[in-house]
Amino acid sequence: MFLTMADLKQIVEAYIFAAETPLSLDRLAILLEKPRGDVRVIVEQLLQQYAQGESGFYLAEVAGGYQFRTDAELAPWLRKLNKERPFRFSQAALEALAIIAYRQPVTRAEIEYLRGVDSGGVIKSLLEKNLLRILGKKDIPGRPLMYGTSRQFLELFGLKDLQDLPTLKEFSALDSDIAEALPLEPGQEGETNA
Amino acid sequence: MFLTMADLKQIVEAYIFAAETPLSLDRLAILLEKPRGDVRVIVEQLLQQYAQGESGFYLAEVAGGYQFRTDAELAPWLRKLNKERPFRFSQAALEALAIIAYRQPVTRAEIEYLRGVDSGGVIKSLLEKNLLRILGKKDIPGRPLMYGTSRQFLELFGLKDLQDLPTLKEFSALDSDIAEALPLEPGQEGETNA
Amino acid sequence: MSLVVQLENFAGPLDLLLHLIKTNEMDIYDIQMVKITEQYLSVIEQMKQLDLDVAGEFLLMAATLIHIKSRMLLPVSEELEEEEEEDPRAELVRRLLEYQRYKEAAESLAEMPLLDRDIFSSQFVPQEILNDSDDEVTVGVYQLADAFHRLLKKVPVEIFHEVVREQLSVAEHVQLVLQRLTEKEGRVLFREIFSANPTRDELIVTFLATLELVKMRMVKVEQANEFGELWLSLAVPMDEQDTVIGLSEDVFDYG
Repeated sequence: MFLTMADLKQIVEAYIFAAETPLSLDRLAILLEKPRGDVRVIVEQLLQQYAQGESGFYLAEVAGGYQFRTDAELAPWLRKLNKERPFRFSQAALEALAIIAYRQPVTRAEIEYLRGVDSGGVIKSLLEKNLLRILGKKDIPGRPLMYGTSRQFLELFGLKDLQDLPTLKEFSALDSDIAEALPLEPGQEGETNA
Repeated sequence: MFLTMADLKQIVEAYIFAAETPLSLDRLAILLEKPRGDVRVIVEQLLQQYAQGESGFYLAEVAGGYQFRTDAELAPWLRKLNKERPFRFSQAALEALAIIAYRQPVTRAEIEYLRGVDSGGVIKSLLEKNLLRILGKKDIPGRPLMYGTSRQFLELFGLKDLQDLPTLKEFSALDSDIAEALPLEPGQEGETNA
Repeated sequence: MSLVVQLENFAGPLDLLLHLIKTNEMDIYDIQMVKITEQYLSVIEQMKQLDLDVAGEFLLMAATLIHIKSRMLLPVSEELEEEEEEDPRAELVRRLLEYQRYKEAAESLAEMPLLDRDIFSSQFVPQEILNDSDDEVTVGVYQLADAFHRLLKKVPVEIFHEVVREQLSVAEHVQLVLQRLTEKEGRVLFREIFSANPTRDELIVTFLATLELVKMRMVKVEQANEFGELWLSLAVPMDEQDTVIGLSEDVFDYG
């Protein structure tokens, strides 16, 4: 069967529309049995087309793929649809998530050192929500588990990739002598009597 | 807030797109807080717009409401979306895989003892997905096959080796309610440093 | 300044400390330890019923603050000998700054539009891809471990590991603190009641034990002047201590 560009575009659009999760170029190339470069051209066209549109949704680049999503500014209206209970995050969960997102791979001890509180429960609930991934074990005594964020985390927050995270504020005002005096040593909280 | 027709059209489009089920004119009128007649005009416009489009999906009138759907003729393509979703397992497959990963080498009878149900089918499908390896035959009457996990299993889960699997100790440390320790050791027995 | 602060409004001791520093309009690089420690202690004192799980970290921080405060009160000359000793507050400052950074990052995460709350993807699932995939779940290492864990809980397991949990008891530490006081003839510096290299749990439990003793009026806390060291002294004659020695754990509310 010979497929015109118009046909291909239509199929790509349908795939992206029907897929449950964002589709990557690689995945689209496999589905279409076409070179990745051809697929990229089509996707670029679609991106442009929806960027200028007055449509209620647009083609978003998320989690390394593409997905149609509603515009953020329509949120006040769409909330009225009262969909399945959305994620609700406690401050504790958001803090742990932020630390993991920015410092991955990171161990539980490191998270707890930074937060100053036990974080096992929070990590567990983030794992259960599929927002974290276990990235293996750290090569230090005790071989603790290392955590990172998952693809679902990117999807949930609408991020293209981890570079897409808002830039973390630097505390550049830090006195250089204090900064030097303070190597960050996670996991050694009992040091206060040193 | 004053809404232009373009605004309203955008909101209607987003509502129909985001709703789980087809939206009726009545429902849309309530959501928009506009007379049903006004909503009808907007929906008519959208119907026309998508009817002439070359898009991969269209606005369908179904079950007394409206819903965006993919074109029926694209069905053969869309079916391919089902295949190759590597990270998705049925509960049964997940259980069997978990037992094999943690208890290898393990026989079918042992898997079935832990699961309490026949597991021949699941084991077969895991073998077909190349996630398992046959590790030989157990030296007991009947000489049953012993299963373990494969290279692909490690790749799929992003593990360096089996030691990277969390032990039960680490696992339940996340949740102090289940502090009682059960042996959960990948590979060799008796390795938990309790 | 009177503080009406609820511990549960804070994600942890660092959060509470940041709050106190902000309300006092203090420079984070120049924390006034005496004032902050006093306010911090008065906040945790307001918590009549300390849930040990929640409060453990808050108490640990209290002990840390007191420790830093006392280190700052030591005569400077003594310190200078071992080359330029760093500011005792340095580690705390560093931790506060790091924590503040992630607290802000958490706040900006909270403001981002969320899928299925503010933003939606298409909910239409074509017939073609519905079929048998309904009961499938997305799986990672965690789900794998979780599945095995659940199975083990259902099935009678032959081997149980014996669990030796190191339980630090407050009652035991009450006695240890008393013992230390007795050894030192009834009077000891607050920072000396801790063992040489205390673990985090030890620090908390020792601190709790001291609070208990103060509450039971067994021990007095004294400070010669505003900038002086904290001293603990026995408030009862040594031969009356027996009444405490026999106390069992459940006398204390820490479960």
